[in-house]
Amino acid sequence: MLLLWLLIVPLLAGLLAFLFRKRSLMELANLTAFAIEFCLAAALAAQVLRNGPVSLWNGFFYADALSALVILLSAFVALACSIYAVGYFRDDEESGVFQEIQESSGRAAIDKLREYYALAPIFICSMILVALANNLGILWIAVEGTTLASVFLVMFYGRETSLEAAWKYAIIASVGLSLALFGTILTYYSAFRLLGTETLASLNWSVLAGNAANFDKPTMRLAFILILLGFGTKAGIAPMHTWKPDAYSEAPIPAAALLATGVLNCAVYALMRFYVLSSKCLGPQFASHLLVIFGLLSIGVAVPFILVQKNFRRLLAYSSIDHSGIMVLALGFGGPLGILGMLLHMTFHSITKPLLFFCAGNVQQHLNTDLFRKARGGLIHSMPLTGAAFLLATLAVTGSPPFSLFQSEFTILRSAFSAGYFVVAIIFIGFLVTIFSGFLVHISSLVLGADPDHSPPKSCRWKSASIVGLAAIVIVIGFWLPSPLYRLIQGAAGIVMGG
Amino acid sequence: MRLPFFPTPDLGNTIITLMAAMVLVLQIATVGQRWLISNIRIFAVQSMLLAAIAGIVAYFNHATHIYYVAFLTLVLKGGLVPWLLERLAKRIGIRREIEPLINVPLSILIAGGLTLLGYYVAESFYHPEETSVRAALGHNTLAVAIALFLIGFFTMLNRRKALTQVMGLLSLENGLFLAAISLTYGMPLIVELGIFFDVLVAVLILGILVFRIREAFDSMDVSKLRKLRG
Amino acid sequence: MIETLVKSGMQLVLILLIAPFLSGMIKTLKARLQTRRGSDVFQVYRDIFKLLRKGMVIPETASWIFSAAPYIVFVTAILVGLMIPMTTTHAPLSLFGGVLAVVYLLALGRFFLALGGLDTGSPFGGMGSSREMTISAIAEPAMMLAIFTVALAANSTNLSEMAKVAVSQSWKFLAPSQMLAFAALFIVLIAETGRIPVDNPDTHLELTMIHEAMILEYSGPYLALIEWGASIKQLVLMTLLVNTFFPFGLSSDWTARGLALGFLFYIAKLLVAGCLIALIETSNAKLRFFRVPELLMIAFILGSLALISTFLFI
Amino acid sequence: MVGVSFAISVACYLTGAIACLASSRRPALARYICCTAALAGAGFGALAAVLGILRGTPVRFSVSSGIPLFAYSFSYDALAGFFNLALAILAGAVSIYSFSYLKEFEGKRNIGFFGFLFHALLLSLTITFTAADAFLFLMAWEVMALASYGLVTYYHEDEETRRAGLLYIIMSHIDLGCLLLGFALLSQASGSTEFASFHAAAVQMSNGRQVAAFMLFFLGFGMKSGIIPFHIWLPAAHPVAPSNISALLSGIVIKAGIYGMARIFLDSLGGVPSWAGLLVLIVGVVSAVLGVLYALMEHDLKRLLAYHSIENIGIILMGLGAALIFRVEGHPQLAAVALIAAIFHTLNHAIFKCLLFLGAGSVLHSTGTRNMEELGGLIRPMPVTAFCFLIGAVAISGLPPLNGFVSEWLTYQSLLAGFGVTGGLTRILFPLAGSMLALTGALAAACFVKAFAITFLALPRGTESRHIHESPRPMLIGMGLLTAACVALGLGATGFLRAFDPLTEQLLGQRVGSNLISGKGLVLSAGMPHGGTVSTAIIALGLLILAAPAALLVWMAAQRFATRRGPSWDCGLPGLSAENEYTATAFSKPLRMIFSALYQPRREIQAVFDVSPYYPKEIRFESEIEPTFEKRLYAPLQEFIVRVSTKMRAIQAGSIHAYLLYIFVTLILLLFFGARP
Repeated sequence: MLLLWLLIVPLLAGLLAFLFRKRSLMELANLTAFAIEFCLAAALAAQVLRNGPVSLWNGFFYADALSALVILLSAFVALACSIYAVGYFRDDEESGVFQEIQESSGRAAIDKLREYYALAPIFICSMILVALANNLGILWIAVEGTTLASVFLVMFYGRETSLEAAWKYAIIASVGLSLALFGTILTYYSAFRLLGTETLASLNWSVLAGNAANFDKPTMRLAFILILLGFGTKAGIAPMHTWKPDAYSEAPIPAAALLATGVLNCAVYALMRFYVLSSKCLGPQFASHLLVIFGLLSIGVAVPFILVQKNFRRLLAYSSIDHSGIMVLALGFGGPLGILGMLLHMTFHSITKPLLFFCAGNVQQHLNTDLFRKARGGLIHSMPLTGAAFLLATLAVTGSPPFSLFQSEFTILRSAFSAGYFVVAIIFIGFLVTIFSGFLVHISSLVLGADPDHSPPKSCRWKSASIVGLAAIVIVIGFWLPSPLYRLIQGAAGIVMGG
Repeated sequence: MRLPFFPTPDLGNTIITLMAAMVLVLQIATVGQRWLISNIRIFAVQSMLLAAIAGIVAYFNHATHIYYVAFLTLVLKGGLVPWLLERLAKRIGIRREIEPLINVPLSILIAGGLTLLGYYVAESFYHPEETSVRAALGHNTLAVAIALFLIGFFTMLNRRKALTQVMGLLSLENGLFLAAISLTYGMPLIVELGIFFDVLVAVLILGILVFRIREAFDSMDVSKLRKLRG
Repeated sequence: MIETLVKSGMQLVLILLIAPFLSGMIKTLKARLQTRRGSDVFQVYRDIFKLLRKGMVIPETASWIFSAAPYIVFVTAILVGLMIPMTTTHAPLSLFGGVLAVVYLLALGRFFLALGGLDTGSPFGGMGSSREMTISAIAEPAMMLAIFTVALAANSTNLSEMAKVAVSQSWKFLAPSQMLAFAALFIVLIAETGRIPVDNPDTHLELTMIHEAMILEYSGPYLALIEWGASIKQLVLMTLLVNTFFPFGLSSDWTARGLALGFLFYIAKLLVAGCLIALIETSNAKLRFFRVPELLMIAFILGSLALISTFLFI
Repeated sequence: MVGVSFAISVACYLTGAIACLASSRRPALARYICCTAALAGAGFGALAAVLGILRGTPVRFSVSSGIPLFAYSFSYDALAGFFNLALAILAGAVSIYSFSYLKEFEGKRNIGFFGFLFHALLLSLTITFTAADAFLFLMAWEVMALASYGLVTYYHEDEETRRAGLLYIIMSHIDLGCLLLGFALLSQASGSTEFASFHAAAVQMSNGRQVAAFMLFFLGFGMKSGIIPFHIWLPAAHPVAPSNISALLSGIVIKAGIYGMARIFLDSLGGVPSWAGLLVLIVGVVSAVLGVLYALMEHDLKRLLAYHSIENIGIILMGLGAALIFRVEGHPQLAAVALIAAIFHTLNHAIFKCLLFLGAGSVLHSTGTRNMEELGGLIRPMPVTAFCFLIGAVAISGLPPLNGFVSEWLTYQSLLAGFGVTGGLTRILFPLAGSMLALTGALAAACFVKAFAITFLALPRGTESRHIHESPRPMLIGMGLLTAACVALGLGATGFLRAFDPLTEQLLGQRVGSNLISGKGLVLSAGMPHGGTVSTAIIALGLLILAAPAALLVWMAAQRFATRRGPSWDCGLPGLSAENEYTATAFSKPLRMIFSALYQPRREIQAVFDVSPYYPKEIRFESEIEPTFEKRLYAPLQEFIVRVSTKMRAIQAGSIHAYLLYIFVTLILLLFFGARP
C-alpha cells in the first residue's frame, strides 16, 4: 500500500493545483505533498532495510533496496525543490517576469504558476514510478512520462530560446527513448526464446533477473547496446548529451534541478536494471567496456565546455554530463567497489547538485542574467550567503575533499585500479582536475572580486532556508554518513552486483 | 501452401514477411518523397499494413490480446494521428515541398545501405541449426525492423521542418512496432497500451511545440533554431 | 680545557702578529718587483697602530650595524685562524669547527661587512657590497669543490684530521687531483682576498674598487679592525692553502722543537706563497668586473676535474 | 597522554573555527577567539608533539565515519611529532602575532571568516601529519589546500590576488590528483587504505607499478612543496596572502609535501630505487639554485622570501634524496644522518621563514608597501623588528652559529659521505651537489644582504613622510619567540639531535643520535669516525670572548678622541640623498649580468632631452627579467588548452541535425562493431 501512496500523493498534489485559485494554496499543497512523500520514501527505505523487497499487485510494483534508494533521493530532491520553488516563483512574480509572459502569450500569472505546480508533481510521480515499476515496459513508459512532463517545464518561460530548447529536448529524448524501447523489446525477445509467453507475461524484472543467465546471447548484446544508447540519452551521456545544456539553462531552476538529479537518477537506475540482466547473461565484460568508453567520453566532452563557458547555467549542465559520465564509468569498472562507489556517487550527487542550481538561480534572478560577463563578479558583497554557498557547492560538486563526492570518486578510482583500467583511471583523474579548475575559475570570478555595486537582493526566507539547509547537509555528509543510508546503499549495491 | 522463394514453411509467416517487406519499401519511398501530405498518407498506409500484420499474428497464434493491439494501431496510427497531422499541416499552411538536406538519390542510396546494415546485424540471430519457424521469422523481420528504425532516424536527420521530423519519429516507431509484434507476438497488453498512450501524448506535445515554433519564429525550419550554443 | 686555552692563546698571538707581516711583505715585494722602493714590511703594523689611536667619523645615516660589522669581521677572522693548523697538525679549536665552519664564519664576517657598506647610504658602499657578495658567491662552489677534493681524500672535513692525513702521506700533493684542487683554490684565494686580477687592494678609484669601496666610510679603530681582520683572513686562507697541499714541516705535537721547526717551515711556505701572489699581481692587469666570473668558472672546472681525477686515478 | 593532548589541540582548532565563524558579526570578539583558541591549540599541539617524539612507539586511534570504507584513523609517531612540533611553534608565534596584526582588519574585513579558515588550516595540517589512512590524509590534504586558498584570496578584490589564488588551488588540485592515483595504486595492491598496510604490499608490486607510484607521489608532494618546475604558484600565492598567513604557508604548509615524501618514500613504499633518490637529489639541487637566483631578482620583499622557500625546499630535498640513496645502497646509518639533516632543516626553515615573513608583515603593516625600492632606514623606527629580521636573515643564509648553519652542515656531511658509498659516475654528483649547496648558501647570503640592507638600513626611500612606527607588542613577542627558537636551535643543536633517535629508529631502524654528539655534548660530529666536527655553542662563545678585547681597543681609542657623526662621502657634491642610494635592482645587477642566460633580462632606457643631447631632462629606466617557466612552459600550455577547448565547442553549435547525427553515427557504429560477437 505504501507503494501506491508514493504514487498517489504527488499525483494528488498535481491535480489539486488545478483546483486552487490562490498561489498560497498551491504552494501549501505542493509543500505538504512532498514533505509527506519524503516521509513515505523514508518509511519505504526503512521497510526495505528491515524486511527486504516490498511488492504489490502480484509484483507489478516492486521495491528493493535499489528502488528505495532512488525513490528516497527523488523525494529528497523534490522536497528541496518545492521549498526553493516557493521563493523562486514569488521572486519571479515580483520582478515582473510573469507580467512579460502575460503580455506576450496572454496567460495570467496564476496560470503559469498552476502550470508549474501541476506539472512538477506529475513529473516527480513518473520518476517515482520508474523506480517502482517491476515491469520493464512500465519502466520505459515511466521514463517517457518524465520526458513528456518536463518538456512543458522546459518551455515554461515561453521565450524563443525556451522553445528551441524544448524542441531539441523533446526530439532527442524521443529518439533516445525509442532506442530504449527497441532495447526493451529485444530483451523481451531474448528472454522469450527461453521462457515463452506464458511465464513472461508480465516482463517483470524480478523474474527476468533470475533467469538471465540463459537468455539468448546475441539478442541480449543488441538489446544492451540499444538500452545503453536509449537510457543513456536520458542520462545525458555523450554523444547523446546535447539536449542537456539547452534544457537545463531554459527550465525554471527547480525544474532544472529535478532534471539534473531526479531524471538522471532514473535513467541511470534503468541502465542498472538492464546492466544486471546483461552481465548475468553475457558476463560483466561486455557491458563494462561499453560503459567505460561512454563514461569516459562523457566526462571528456564536458571538459572543454566547462573550461570555456560564458553562461553559468550551461556550466551546471555540463557538470551534470560529467557526473552522469562518472556514474556510467563507475558501473563500467564494476566490482564491489565500483558499484558501491557509483551508488554513493548517485546519492551524494543528488544531495549536492540542487544546492548548486539554487545558488545559480538566486544569482540569475538577482542579476537578471546568466552570463558571467554581465554578472561582473563580486557577488559576495551583495549576496554573501548565496556567494559562499555557491563556492561551497562548486567545491562539493567537483569532488573536492572534504565533501562527500570525493569519497565516491576515490572509491571509483580504487575500483578502476582493481579492474585494471590504469590508463582510463589516469585520464579520468586528469579530466576531473581540469573540470575542477574550470569550474573554480568561473565561479570564483563570479563570486569574488571587487564590489560592482549591485543592490542587495530582497532576502527571501524560502530561498535562504533551502540553501542553508542543503549546505548544512552537504557539509555533514562530507564527514559522516548515517548508517541506515549506508546500509541501504550497500543493499542496492548488492542488487546491482547480482547477489 | 508453400511458396518456393520463401524459406518459411508457414503461411502466416510468409505473409508477415511479405508485408514487412512492403512496409520497408514504403519507408524507403518516404525518403524519396517530396510532399508532406503524401508523406503523412504513406505513413497511414504503413501503419495500416502493420495493423494487418498484427492481425495476422493474432490469428495464427491465437493471441487475442494482439487483436486489441491491431485495432488500436489501425485507429490511432492509421487514422487519428495522420488526421491530426494533416490538420496541423493545413492549419499552419505547409504546402510547399520538403527540402531535404541530402538530395534524393543519395538519400535513397543511404536508405539502401541502412537496410543492408539491418540485415547484417540481424544475421547473427539466424540459427540455421534451429529449424523452428520463429527463428527464421525473427531473423527476417528483425532485419526489417532495424532497417525501418534506421531509415526513420535518417529521415529525421534529413528534414528541416519540425513537422517532418515528427514524421520521421513516427515511422521510426513503426519499426519498433514491427519488432514487438513479429518477434515476440506482442508485448504484454498493459505495456502495449502504455506505449500507445505515450505515442499519442508525444504526438500531441510535439504538435503543440510545432505550432508554437511556427508562431514564435514564423518558420518551421528547425535548422534555424540555433541560438543555444556552447 | 686549560690546554686548549693556552694553545689558543699562543696561536692567537701568532695570527695577530704574522697577518700584518704577510700583507706588508707582499706590498714590499710588489714594490720591489715594480722597481719601486716601497714601504718596508712593517708598514702595515704602523698603519694599524696609527688607526687605533685616531678618532672616528661615523656617517649620519648609519645604524648600529655599521658599528657591529668591524667587530664581527675581526672576530670571525681570528676564530677561523684558531681552527686552522699553522705550525702543528693540531689546531687548537679544530674540534669545534672544520673547514665548513671556516668558510661559513668568513661568510658571516662578509655578510656584516656588506651590510655595513650599505648602511652608509653612499652609492660606493652599495656598489662595493654588491660586488663583494657577487664575487664571493660565485667563488664559493669552486672553493668547496677544491676543499671537498682534499676532504674526501682525508675522509674528514676536520682540518686537523686533514692535516694529519696529509702529513702521513705527503707525497700525495703530486697527485693530479691535488694539483688541480690547489690551482682552483689558489684562484679562489685571489678572489676572496681581493687581489689582482680580481680586485686591486691599493686603488681607490671609484669604479674599480670592490673591497675598498665597501669600507670607504670606515675610519679610526673600526678601520683598523677591518684592515687587521682582512689581513688575518688573507693569512688564514693562505695557511689553508699551503698547509693542506704542502703539509711538510707540520709538527705532529705541541713540543717546543716541533713548534719551532714547524714555525720556520710555515714562514717559509708563506713567503713562497706571498712571492707567488706578488708576482701575479705585478704581471697581470685587473680584469673587468664581468670577466671575473670566467676566471672563477675556470676555478670551478679545475675543481670538478680535481674531483673526477680523485676517483679516476686512485 | 599523546592522544589526549592531540585531541585537545584538535578540539581547540575545531571549536575555534566554529566560534570564529559564529562571532563574525563582532570583530573584536572574533579576533580574540581566533588568537586564543589557536594559541591553546598550539600549546597542546606542542605538548603532544614533544611527548610523541619522546615516546618512540606510535600511538594509534580511530573514529568511525559512517562508511566502513573510510575510517578516520590516526597514528602519532615520531615523524608526525616533528612536523607537529614545527606546526605548533609556528601556530603559537603566529597567533600571538595576530592579536595585533588582525586589529587593522576590524571593521574592514570579516575577521570571523579569517579565523575560520585559519583554524581550518591549522586543523588540517595537524591531521595531515597524523593521518594513518590514505582517505583521511587526502581529506586533510585538500582541506589544507582549500583553507590556504581562502586565505590567499582573502584580499579577493584585487585581481592579482585572485589570479594567484586560482593558480595555487589549481596546482594544488593537480597534486591532489597525483596523490589520489598514487594512493589508489597502493590501496589496490594492499586492499586497504591504511598506511600500515602499504609497506608489505608495495614491496610485492611489479617494477612498473613501483616506478609509477614513486613518480606520482613525487609529483604530487613535489608540487605542494614548490619544486622547480612546478613552483610557479608559490611566488605568486604566498606574497598576496595576509602576512601572518604567508608565514604559515611558507613555514609549514609547503612542508606537508616534505612530510608526505618522508612518510611515503621511507615508510610506505619501503624504500625507493637508487635512481629515484638521485632524482630527488637533482631536483633538490635545481630547485635550490634556481630558487635563490630568482629570489635575487625580486624587489618585492614577500616574493623574495617566497622564492627562498623554493630554495630551502631544494636543500631539504638534497638531504632527503641522499637518505633515499643511502638506504637503498645499504648504509642505514648514513641515511639516518641525511634524514636528520633534511628533517632538521625542515624544522629550521619553518622557524626562520616564519620569522622573516612576520618581519615582512610588520614592515608592510607599518609602511603599507612590499616594494623594497620604496623602503629603507626602517632600523631606526622599528629597531626590534629589524633585529628579529636580521637574525632570521643570518639563519636562513646558513651562517654560524644559528640553526640554518647546523642543518646545512649536516647536509654537507651527508653529501660528502655519498661520494664514498656509491659507485660509478653518480658518486661525482654528491660533491657537485655539495658545491651547488655552497653556491646556494652564498647567493642566499647575498640576497639577504640586499633584503635586509635595502629595507632596514641607510635612508628611507620615500616612506619618510609616512607615520612609521614600531609594531605593537604582541607582534614583537611573536617574532621574538621565533628569534629565540632560531638561536636556541642553533646553539643548542647538540641537545636537540638526540630527539631524532625515535624517528630514525622508526623509519630506518637506526639510532645515530649518540654518534652525532661528542665532546661533552657540545660538539656536533658527522656521525662517522674521523668525520667533521663543529660546535656552534663554542663558536658563539669564541666570538663573544674575542669580541671583548676588540671592543676594549676601540673603547680605548674612543677615550682619546670623540667619535663624530658626519655625512657620508658625497664626492664633493653636497646633498647626498636617498636617491643616490644603491637600490635593490642595482645591488643584484652584477648577478643579473652574470646569469643573463637564465634571466634573459630586458631593459629599456628612455631619455628625454630638453635642449642639449648631453643633459637629459629625465631618464626612464625599465628592467625586467623573463619569467622563463611561466613564459616558456605554462603560458603555451594554457593557451593550447584554451584553444583546443574553444575549437571543441563546435560540437554544441546549436544544430539539432548535428545532434541527431551524433546519435545516429554512434548507433550505426555500435551496431556494426558491437552487435555481432
